Amino acid sequence: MWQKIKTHISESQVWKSVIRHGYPDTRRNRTLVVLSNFFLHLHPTKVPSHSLKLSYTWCMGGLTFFLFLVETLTGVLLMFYYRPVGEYAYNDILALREHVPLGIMREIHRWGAHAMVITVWLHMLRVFLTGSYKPPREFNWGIGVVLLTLTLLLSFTGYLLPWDQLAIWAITVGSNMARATPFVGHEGPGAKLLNPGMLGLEDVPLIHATDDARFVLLGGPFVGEATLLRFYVLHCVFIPLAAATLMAVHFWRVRKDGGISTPTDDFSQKAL
Amino acid sequence: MWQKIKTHISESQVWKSVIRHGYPDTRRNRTLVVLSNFFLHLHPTKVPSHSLKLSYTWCMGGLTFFLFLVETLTGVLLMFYYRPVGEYAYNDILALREHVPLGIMREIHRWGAHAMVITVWLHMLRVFLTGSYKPPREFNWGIGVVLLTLTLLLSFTGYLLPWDQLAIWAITVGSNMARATPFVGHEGPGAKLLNPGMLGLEDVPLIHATDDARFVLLGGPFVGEATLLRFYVLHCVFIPLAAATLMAVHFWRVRKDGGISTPTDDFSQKAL
Amino acid sequence: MESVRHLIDWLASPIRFLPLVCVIFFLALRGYRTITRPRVALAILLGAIIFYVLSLLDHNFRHIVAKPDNVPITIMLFLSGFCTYLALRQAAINDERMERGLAPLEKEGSETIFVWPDLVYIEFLAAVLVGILLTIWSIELKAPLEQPASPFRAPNPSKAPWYFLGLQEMLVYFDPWLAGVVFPTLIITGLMSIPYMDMNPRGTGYYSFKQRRMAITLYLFGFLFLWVTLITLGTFFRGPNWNFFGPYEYWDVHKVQPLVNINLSEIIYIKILGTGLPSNWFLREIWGLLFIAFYVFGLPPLLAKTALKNFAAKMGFIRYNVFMLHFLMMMLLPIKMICRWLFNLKYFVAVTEFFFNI
Amino acid sequence: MESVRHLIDWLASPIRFLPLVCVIFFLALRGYRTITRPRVALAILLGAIIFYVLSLLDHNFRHIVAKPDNVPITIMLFLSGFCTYLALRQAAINDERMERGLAPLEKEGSETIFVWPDLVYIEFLAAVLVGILLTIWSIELKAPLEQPASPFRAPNPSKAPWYFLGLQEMLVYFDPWLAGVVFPTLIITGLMSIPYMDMNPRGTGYYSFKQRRMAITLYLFGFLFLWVTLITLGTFFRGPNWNFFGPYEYWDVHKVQPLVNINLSEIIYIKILGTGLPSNWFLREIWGLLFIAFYVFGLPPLLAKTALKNFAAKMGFIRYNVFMLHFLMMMLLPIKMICRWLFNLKYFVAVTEFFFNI
Repeated sequence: MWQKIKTHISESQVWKSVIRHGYPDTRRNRTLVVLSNFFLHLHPTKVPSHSLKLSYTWCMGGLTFFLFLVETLTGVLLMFYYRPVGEYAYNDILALREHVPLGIMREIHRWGAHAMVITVWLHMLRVFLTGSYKPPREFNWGIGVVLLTLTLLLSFTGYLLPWDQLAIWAITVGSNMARATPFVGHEGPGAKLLNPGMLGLEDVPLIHATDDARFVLLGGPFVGEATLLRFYVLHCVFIPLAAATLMAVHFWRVRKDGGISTPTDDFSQKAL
Repeated sequence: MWQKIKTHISESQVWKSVIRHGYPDTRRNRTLVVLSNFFLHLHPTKVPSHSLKLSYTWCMGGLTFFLFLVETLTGVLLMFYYRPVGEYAYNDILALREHVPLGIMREIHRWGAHAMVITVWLHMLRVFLTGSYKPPREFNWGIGVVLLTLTLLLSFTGYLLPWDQLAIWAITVGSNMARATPFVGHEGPGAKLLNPGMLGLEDVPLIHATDDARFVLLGGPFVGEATLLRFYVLHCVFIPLAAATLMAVHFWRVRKDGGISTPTDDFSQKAL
Repeated sequence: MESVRHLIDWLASPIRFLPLVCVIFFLALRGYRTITRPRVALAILLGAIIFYVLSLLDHNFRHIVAKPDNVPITIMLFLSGFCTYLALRQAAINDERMERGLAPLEKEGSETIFVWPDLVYIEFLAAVLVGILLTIWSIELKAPLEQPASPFRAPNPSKAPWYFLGLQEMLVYFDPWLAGVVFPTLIITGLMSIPYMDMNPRGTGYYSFKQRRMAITLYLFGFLFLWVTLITLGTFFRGPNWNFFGPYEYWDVHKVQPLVNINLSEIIYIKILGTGLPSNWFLREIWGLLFIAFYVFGLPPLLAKTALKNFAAKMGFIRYNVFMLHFLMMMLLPIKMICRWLFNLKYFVAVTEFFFNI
Repeated sequence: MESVRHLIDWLASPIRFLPLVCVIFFLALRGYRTITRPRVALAILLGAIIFYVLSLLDHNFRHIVAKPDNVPITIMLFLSGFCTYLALRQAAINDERMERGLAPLEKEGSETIFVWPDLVYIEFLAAVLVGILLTIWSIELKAPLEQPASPFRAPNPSKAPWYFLGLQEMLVYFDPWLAGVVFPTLIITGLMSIPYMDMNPRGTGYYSFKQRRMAITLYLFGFLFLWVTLITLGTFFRGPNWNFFGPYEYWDVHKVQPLVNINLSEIIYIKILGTGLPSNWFLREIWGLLFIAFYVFGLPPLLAKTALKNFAAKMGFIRYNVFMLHFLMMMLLPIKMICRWLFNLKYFVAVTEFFFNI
């Protein structure tokens, strides 16, 4: 009876139009399940067995991606309770902690972010130490470096959002350096050179505290309300979009380069 | 000389690690350019020639995707100038129009949204009229229907954000109907049945104006500030994320099902 | 001139406009080979443009049509018509070819070509073109921005966003739980079930009407008539208090339309039986409930045994009933419209106690 | 006990702590086969844990380490150490195997297996495990929330987010334009250029130290010493006014450290020549500018002709110079540190007029 219902369902047009292979207990179906599923096809259908060993991969790349998903999920939930405006931001975080049933989301989001920074460093360490950046994977390492930078920027922009003393001053310290950007920071070397006065024209500096690199970053001459909105959008949409696009390319290249790196035959001592 | 520099660059390790094929003027390189580029590989390497005819496809699917990208780009830019809070939302839109150099972004975003609704309808019409939903494409048609719904919801949630009379009352009219959802709307049929009084217990209705389907949608008993924030997050992050995921599956399935639909041989009059 | 306007205003009333569109729709499908001949199509297009341009001279017409958010609706009307024409034109050519034993046009050019550069080039061009059009549109037409939101001053009329005006128009005939919740859900599930209902194996990859007459007629009826036409009606012909206004009529807030609609129970108990309404709601609504129960649960098995015998057998039990559910629900709207126009019917079933009105 | 604490506090001062870590780092790499023997590694781990637990008894230590945002740093320290151990352990085994003519361990198990269910299962398990750990962590440790933001009351110390504390620590030795802008840029470009600089074809897909001694040493030096160690220093040992505090020391806001640093120009003109500073800035800074110019532009070609002749020839002109640029810039930090500790050097070049201090 149960078997009959099961067969009836798995033979129906609806089921077959969604899932196009049998139960994955044969070689053929195990291959098809990966090939015919959009999310699983990020993998090849078969991998070398040593790439399953925890001692080889440390799982760090996969965990970084998992944490990115966790951050996305908790982040979207948090957005529903947060307004990126000076008067409300801090109180919204307080309210989140005190009243909202899903208050723990903020903790998961923050510790997940810290964990992601760590896993991305260790993933990079693993890739370096197994020489997995060597040809043909050179460019994908570069994409990885950009992704690392984006991860740090994601964490940095998110740091401001609770709008407490810890947030505002960490960002102030972190962004003060942009003031000293060569040429385009008003306290940077060369900024005074960008002055028509140098060419014998009127002596008016082109770079001020109100139009230098730091001003563009913060949306104002110091960390204020404009910075909060700017960092909010960078944190919630702009950087995640860029990171997600690059991640897709990253995974695609890993796949195209034959999956995880495997030993070539050129490891003998004599070739040294 | 020029030729020499060109060769030197295109033979360098950096160039070769990024682009792995020659100039696409041969059969082999034209195939490789599509296969080795993450964004182009959404296409197969070759397509039937009739799928290029405007009279067959009307370009509507591609244009819908293009408009989605335009909406994403302009939407992110607009977010930098907009605060989803009652006191500021309307003034931010005004300021956007009057002061910000990229003021036209709002127009492109709004008309692009309307255009996307139209192109998605016409894409569906084309797919229907060419019978492109028939096996094995049944499930992908279903995904398309969900994408159509998400497009309408995207437009609907975005409609509220200018926070003017047009916005607030259109959403009020549009969401009033949720009040009448069967069982879970406080003016819906069956709502009164969800009452312990029906079982002889205390006569307390379970569904009120302050906890029914409409309340959940609006974040309050009427279209207010909570609705603004809720629709903002739905519009800017939640629905686009869902739509982008489904779009990826949609394109993937199109590709797996052999690209655009082509005539089978079974079209003779006699088979009628 | 004035009398023509009055005639059009008079024709545009839902009771005349909707049947008219419906008749034109079926005539057009019937004569799809004639009507899609380039000359005929061009004549229709020219007629539409002349009508539109002349109408723009009218102040009231211009006022409604030129509202920024209504501009896309005009564009959609033209594009929907144009795309339907394109499809039917090719269907007509293909049908004729296939009658002569030839393959459809799409089969002719079925050699494969490279995506790079051919397809990529076309995509790029289309994107640039639409990008430019969108930019011009955005420069020429400001996005609307009215007074700041005020929850205490409702504008009259209050309209939903334009793509939902079909649903809002349905509110004239049905209560919100049907028009706003049940019907939208059924539209979505109905659309999703199409591939599993349509068992006709022919017609993939080319335009044809003759081979898929029923499927295409049903779909176009749903899209062009029940969706696009109702949006048009809701946008251009519905003014303050959701009253009807002709395209050249002034939107007078004080226009009063008498409410003369009565329920089925009142028709039966008061008009026919002359006994007055029973106080028990179940007794009162028994006729309407019976009618609806028969319509939803009785009609499908009855038809499966009689008129649709072959169809039901071919479809199988589940397919047939899913199809009938969606089909009957879709037809409920025209049926209710006709009953409203003929008998001033308000509700078949009116159990206001439980918000259960149909 | 008190004297042990004082000893550790004394040792933790940058001038002793950093050279100590550096020496341990190089000794450990040299004896990587010994140090990664399970027993030795376990002993080190136990030692670290005992040190950590005993230190937690100290109030000041606990106060800093238990700050919510500092918890991840402790986790990172343990994880970095553990992962480095894992990698070097396998490198040691592989190196020994390869000396004996065997393939590395990774080659042994290089038959292929199915992604479904083997890999998917592991991924699922890892995700669930980390998900649970993260949830426990989140329940146990509240995310920090201090007083509302006030632009007028700066806390002391004001620290950047923890992962940027290495850069903030660099501010002790360099001006912000170098520590905050130029060096971060060079870190990114340097990392990106690694695959194009490392021409050693061996060592893909397995752990090995012997075959990639230079590459691994440089990378670990950058990551473990210049990045992780400086973050540790910045987090745990830097208190109010960015003064140094030992791990068991109370963070006294009033602690005063005398500023005795002087510029290179002052050393040369005042201490050595005894003539006083020239008023022209170019004349004043000529020695520093010459030194920096030599370091950046003179050293690479000089080395290419002498000590690194073979290396430069193998690398080719562009590769060699890109490598040297990043390498010399990386070494500028330890060089500046040593100069600071030995000569109290503040700046090599101090053209304060143009914010150009090195």
